[in-house]
Amino acid sequence: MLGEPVLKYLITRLVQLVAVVFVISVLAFLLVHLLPGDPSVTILGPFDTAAARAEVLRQLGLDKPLPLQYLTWLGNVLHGNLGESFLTKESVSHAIAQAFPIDLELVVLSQIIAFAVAIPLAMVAARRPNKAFDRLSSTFTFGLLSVPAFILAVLLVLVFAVSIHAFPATGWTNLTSNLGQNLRSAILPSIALGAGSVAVYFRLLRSDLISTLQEDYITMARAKGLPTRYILFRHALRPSSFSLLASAGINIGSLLTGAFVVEYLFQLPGIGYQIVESISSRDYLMVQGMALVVAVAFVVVNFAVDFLLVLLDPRIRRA
Amino acid sequence: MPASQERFDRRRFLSGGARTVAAAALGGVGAPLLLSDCSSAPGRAVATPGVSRAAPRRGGSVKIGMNSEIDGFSPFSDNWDNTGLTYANTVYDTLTAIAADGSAQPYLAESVTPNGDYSVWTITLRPDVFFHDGTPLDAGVLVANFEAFKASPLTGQALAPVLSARRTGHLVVEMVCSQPLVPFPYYLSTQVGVVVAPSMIDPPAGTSPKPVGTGPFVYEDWVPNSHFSATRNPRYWRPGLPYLDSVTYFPIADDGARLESLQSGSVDLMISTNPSAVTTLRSNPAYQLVDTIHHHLGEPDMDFIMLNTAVAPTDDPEVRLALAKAIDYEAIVELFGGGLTQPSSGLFPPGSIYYAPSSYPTYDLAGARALVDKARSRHGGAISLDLGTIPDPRDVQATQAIQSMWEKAGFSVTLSQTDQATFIENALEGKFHAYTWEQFSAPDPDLNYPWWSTTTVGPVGGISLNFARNYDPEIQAALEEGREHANPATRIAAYRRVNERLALDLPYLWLARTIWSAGANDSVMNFSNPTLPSGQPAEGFSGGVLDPTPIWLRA
Amino acid sequence: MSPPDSPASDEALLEVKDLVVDYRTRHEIIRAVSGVSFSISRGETLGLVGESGCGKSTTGRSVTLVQRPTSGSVVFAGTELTTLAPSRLRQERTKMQMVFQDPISSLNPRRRILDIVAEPLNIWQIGSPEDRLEKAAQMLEAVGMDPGESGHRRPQEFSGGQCQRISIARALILRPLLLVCDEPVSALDVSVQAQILNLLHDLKHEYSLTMLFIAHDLAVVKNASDRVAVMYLGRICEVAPSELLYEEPQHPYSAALLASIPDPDPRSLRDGAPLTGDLPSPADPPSGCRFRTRCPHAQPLCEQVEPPLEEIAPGHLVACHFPEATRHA
Amino acid sequence: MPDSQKRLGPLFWICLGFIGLVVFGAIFANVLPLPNPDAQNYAAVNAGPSLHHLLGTDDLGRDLLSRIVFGSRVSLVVGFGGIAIGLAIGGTLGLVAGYRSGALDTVLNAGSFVILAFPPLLAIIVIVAFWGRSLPKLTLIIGIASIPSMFRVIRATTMSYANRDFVVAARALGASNRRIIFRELLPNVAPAAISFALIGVAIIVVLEGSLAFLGLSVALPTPSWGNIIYEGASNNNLQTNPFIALWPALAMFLLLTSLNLVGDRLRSYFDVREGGL
Amino acid sequence: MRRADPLRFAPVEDMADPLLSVEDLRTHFRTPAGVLRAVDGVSFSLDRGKTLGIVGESGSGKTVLSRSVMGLLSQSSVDRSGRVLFAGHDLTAMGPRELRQVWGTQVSMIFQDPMTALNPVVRIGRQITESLRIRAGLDRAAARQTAVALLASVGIPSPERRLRSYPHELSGGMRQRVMIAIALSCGPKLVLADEPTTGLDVTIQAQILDLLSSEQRERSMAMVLVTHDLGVVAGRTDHIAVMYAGRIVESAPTAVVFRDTKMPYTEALIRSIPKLAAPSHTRLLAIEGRPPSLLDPPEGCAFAPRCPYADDRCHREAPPLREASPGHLYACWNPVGTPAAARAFEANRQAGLPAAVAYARSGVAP
Repeated sequence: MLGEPVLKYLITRLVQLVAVVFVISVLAFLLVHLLPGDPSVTILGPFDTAAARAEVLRQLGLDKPLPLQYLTWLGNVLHGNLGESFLTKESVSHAIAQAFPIDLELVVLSQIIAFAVAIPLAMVAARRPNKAFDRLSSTFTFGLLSVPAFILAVLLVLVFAVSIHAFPATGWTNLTSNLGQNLRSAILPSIALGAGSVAVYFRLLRSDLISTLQEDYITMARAKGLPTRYILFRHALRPSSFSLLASAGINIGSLLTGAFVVEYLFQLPGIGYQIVESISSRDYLMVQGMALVVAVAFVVVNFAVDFLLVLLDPRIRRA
Repeated sequence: MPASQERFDRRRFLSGGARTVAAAALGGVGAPLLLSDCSSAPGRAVATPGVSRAAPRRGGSVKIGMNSEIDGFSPFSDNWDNTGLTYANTVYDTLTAIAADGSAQPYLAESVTPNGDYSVWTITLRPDVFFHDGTPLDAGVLVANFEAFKASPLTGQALAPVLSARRTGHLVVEMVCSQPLVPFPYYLSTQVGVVVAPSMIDPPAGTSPKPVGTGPFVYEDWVPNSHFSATRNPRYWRPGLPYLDSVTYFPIADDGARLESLQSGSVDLMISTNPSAVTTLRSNPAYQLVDTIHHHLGEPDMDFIMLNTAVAPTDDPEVRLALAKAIDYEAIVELFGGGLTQPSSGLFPPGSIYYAPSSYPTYDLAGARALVDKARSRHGGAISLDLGTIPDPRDVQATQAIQSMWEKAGFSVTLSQTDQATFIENALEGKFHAYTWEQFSAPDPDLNYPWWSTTTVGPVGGISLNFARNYDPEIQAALEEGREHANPATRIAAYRRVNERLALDLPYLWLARTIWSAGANDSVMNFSNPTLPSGQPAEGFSGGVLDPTPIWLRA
Repeated sequence: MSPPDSPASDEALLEVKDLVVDYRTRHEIIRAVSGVSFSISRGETLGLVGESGCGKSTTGRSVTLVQRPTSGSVVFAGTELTTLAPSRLRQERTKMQMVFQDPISSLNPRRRILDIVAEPLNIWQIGSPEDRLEKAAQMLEAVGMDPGESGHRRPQEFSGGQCQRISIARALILRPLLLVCDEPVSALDVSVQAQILNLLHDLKHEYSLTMLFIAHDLAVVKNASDRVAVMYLGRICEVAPSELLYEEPQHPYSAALLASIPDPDPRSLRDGAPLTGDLPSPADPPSGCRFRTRCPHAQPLCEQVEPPLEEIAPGHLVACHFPEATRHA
Repeated sequence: MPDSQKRLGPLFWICLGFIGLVVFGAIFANVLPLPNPDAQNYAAVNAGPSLHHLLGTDDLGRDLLSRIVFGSRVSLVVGFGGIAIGLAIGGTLGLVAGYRSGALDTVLNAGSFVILAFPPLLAIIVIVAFWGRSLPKLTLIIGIASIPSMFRVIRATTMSYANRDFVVAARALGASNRRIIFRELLPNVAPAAISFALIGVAIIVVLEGSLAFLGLSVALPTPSWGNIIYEGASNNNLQTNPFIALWPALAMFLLLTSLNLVGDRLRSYFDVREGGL
Repeated sequence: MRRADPLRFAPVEDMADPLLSVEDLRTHFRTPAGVLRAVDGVSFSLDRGKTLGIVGESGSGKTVLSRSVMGLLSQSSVDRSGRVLFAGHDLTAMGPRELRQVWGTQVSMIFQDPMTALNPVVRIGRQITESLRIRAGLDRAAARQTAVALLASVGIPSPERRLRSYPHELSGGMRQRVMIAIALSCGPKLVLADEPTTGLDVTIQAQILDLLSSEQRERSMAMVLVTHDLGVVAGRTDHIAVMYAGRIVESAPTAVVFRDTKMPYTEALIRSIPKLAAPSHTRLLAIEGRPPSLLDPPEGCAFAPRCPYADDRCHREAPPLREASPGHLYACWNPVGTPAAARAFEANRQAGLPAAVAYARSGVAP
């Protein structure tokens, strides 16, 4: 179904994206090493002495020059070895394997929720722009944007966990161990995480829909005698969703680490939480590994979005 | 000195400093009533929370919300805070434990006895104790454990006064100290008193050792920042114990979230240092609450401002005095302690055997202003200093209040927030004026020796375990005396002297003692009622450390 | 053979040779113009006609080097443009201006029309700012707009015809020698189209312009041009003086184009079958004669050999193996 | 003058009035008859709204109205300043990349991708660790962080204009690239950019609150809407005194809604395409 | 919501004439700048199987007229009055649900620009079959079969394959064919074609117009052909209505319009087109000025400001539609070729009126 040119285009994109990941790994490495202090401080705590510190650094291989450390790390990464945490001795890839599914599910769920709110609102609002419903939804979504995640999270917990015991206040159940529990533990954080996206998505989709609805092909569809709902869903939504999708793709990066606040308040051991913890304890390999994962996830998601756009917008395949 | 330093967690971060293990008073001295130790909710005076006289029920599983996460289960290479020690109580045993009267009593050890001058200690192990992997516990294992502690850069420092361990029998080990070490049994109730299986002592590089101990529960699963779960050890050496089938801990860094987790049923039991937990749960009959407001065994955790005595302007004793006088301690306790406790004038709370009134200054704004005016000329005009903290909302709020108080006295104060690692490093290297700090919880004052000793003062820029860099030979002398003299009266006098000197030197401005609380729903029984193998009661909940062994679930 | 009212001389103002323009899309190269040569004498109007996609607009843009040709030469007033340094080229370009098809899109919607017309003077810093506005006002008047009433308004307040007048004014304010009109009237209503054609005609004389007039409407091209070149799929297939082309089209494509024109007079229904089928893709043109796939007279030879553009009568060039004349003969 | 027949409506003026009020408060906070925002009164902690304290006090007994008015300074400076930086740098790069395309565009695009894919917390923590946390620095950091998204929006909008005939015409007239970018493209791209920037201001004002959560916002006790809300949401304050968080959140919401409405109205007011039928 | 009762339409052969009758249709837009009278009292009728050409410049209201006839203008800012009787049913009285029963199956529409009127992200196949399935109730296979047949009938090669194409993969001519196929899919009795060939090349334009004619004949459909190009309607309509400023200013059988032009505007339209037969550089007859603003139309005849034959009365008083011969209506005080027109022209020329001067320059005289 996809021609060779499209494949070529996608491959070019992929190469670009891999380059992006590489640059990010270098930057992450440099930045985390730039931070004052080093892991010996958290490992030794107050029992820090110069000799003990040197010994710890030697054990961790941090006494070597930076480029050498980076190359060693990169070599290991290419062999699939992300190293291990300085503190917990846990392998970084294992930590990521534990943490990442949480983010994945949170991000996916939060985006589903954001879409589920933004899309219907935008569709109704766009039919009569600047009328009461449009104004109301616009105000509502801005209201969501004005409530920072850290306050929304607390409010959600107070209402849905403490008062009516509908959902747990904290904790995470793995998807594989119990689907129902998993969803119960994911739903409040996902709402808190996704609320901010609603305003952005609503605005994007609304304005695109408004211009789409003025297109001739919509008038044409009406002239065919098709029902309004059918026209909205089958004719208007898809061509209006491109910038929405692209923006959702771009959003991933900040969602993955931006989930920190939500993960902290709901005590979900996701990437956002781990990365901040690891930065604070100067757990370099952990930070690098997590940054790499965020970058790879960003790249993969955006690659997927590109692919999706190719599927959704046949014009890209030729242009 | 078995100590462990608190790992990063945003909320409980006042302490960048050290925390020593389970509080207790000196052996044999004073016998405070354990039960009156814990405050109880009004109207429930008869039933003591966390203590149950009913026949325990076997089975069930408890979910416990902890305030922080650990780095790992190795007693040699990981810093344990109260969470680490709680986990240690779950999978390991310590050689001694603190009794309800505050004495250190044999636990995994059958006996711990000194020679005449307390410089050689003989430890005899219990027979027929096995690790979870089936390995028997014997003197060889204990020696290997000791050597691992000594070799570790982390714990080697703490065990500095103990020179060597020698196996003298199948179950007997002799430990030789460099000087008389009277409080040695207390050391064995802390992190360095933990005995782990040989398989953990020399783990292959790059593996996080799974804990194998002799404890009441067997390690099942640990996902950092998510949960740690353990199941009942069927071969536990204490007959009939534990009662629970399994226990799962959830590290929940956020105080509010932890409390909400208890309220929503996500956890059954949780601990906190936030007074709001006390005020919220105290009045609610659906919950049981144990707190340490009136606890006075050993030394409590203190919240204080640590001043750097080695850099200007806080190197000026008059400036420190002015800073101390400028703080409205009543207001601080009211605002941040929830009005639950009293201002402190020193290391020990009233009720402690070490307590004595000190010359620690009281709130005196006029006096502070006068001192500042006087000091200005020496400091070339305005006296400005930085008050640092970590980004914890309670600390941040407290520092804002203190900043406002100090500025009223004529200081010019900036506030800074630093992340955990930098904060500790700055403290170690003396790159601060005033830091909020929480430290000093210990079963015996000697465990705090390195923080106050002159031997650990380093130059600014270099590393100094005496963070405040308070060089006071009188304190040093008193510390040595407390360490070497067995006579309780001598020890009490020595530590009272330490306390008094601190009130004069003012490296620490005491804000209040830290209030630990443990809240549980009404099905969790006996969570503050550990016992010793002899059957006598052990010290209940203190310092944020739980012992899951006696806990059982009501049907 | 130029019409009596054309002051054309034999001296070529513009000489285009073997012009090739490739477009690179994301995954293929499309040869929009594939070896086009022509010349325009001073004062002459050359019409360039063909279906959309035949490369006529690209040719127009390449002549002014707004679009860089892939190869070939463009000699303008004796200067080879394709090898010129950018700064010289910018200078040279002022002597050749363009008028575009879409009158709305060719004017910046956010600027006042007086500024739009004065912009070339601003770019080249000609005269004082007052002079420039004065000149712009004069130019607006010359194209039939009232500068006082409309000079301070923005393009969207004007009709397509008026916008086209504005863009003509802008093009002429630097007094260019050559005006490239890229479909200047195809977006306009017929009545306005007539206005613009008349205007161009008048201005051509007033400013002694040489013109390249690109359009797809043969009647319009004929009206405006002295000579007409018919393009098909990136190549010129016939060049002839306008009258001759209309009277005796030699290339079957020219004939078909003529036959397709709807005549407003219902009484004179034309004979001749209009073309069937579509323009083939320029990315993959047919072998031999490019028109053979739609040609009613195609022979096997047409598939194999590409017919060269040959002069079959004075000033009449055709690229066809079997031009009308030979077929009827 | 844009289409004089279009009207902005009373709501526009109400919203503009509110924005004006906030800006006025921010500029003249010092001379307004407000209590010191940092003055703590332990006798009136967590007081409800009263004549003395119109919006009540916070958990240190500070006047909330005063804190919110003073706090708007930080929020406005960070919000508008950050976006201004993003707009100036990202917008200029976006204009250039959208106009020139080619290798420069590819490089800039990849660069924006790198910034977007980079874990922002890591970057901010490192920068703050090195640099400290003054208001100008915070503004600069946030401004830099907003560059890629500005770049992408402006680039896309520019591309939709870059191939229009009026740009070709300008080239044909011999206009320099710089002139084309700033005289021809910029005025057309500006409305979309401004409309996007207003959303950006909203996002940044909220982001500043999240940074306060991490202790990475301006140094206390300087109030900002973000850190007042954060203080109001922490320490159990939401249950004991919800006003602390409520007022600044309400102010933020009203400001965002007003900015949004003003932006929308202005855009359609200046939108050349919507001029009549 | 009320469910509309199914409307009943007789088979086209049984339908009484006229098929479409528009009576005094007015369509006004309420804009911030005032009321825009896009269609201002238009009446016409069309018999089944016949073709009506509506000719006018852009802004004359012809596109609004066709959409208004169909009832496609649904914005709340549109005021519509008058009646549109289609096969006896008044379309203006119908709600959206009833209208949907008319659209596609009874009346359908062909749009100006197939690039914008076909959904760029939906395959051709679905764009054809959706109305067959939803409106005509065909199942998937039948709809597909019908679509293939339709595409074949509008002259699209390998229609099976084309069903899977997207609009951008087709040439402009092919797209317009697809649009015709869509318009014809449910067998409408009336097609409104709004500038169906404007964006197309001349060669393709001829193909499309021929296709429309043949389809119309085969299906005995009535057709309204809206265009600005008299050339397009000249050979292909039965009747022509010329619109100017929202009104019909002349209406006559096609041949009559060209033979016996009454309205100066019609004359101007005819004569402004360059003729192939005329020599190069022939000066064209251009209508000076621009159409009046529909927001504020002039008091008298709307064309008067541009008309070379206008006199005082024309500026004062709007001329009514008058009948010149059966079926030939015009609205003019000084029709082409009358002495009154000649007098007015002479006066205007001497007064230097641009319109008259332009006529004089291009050698036209009444």
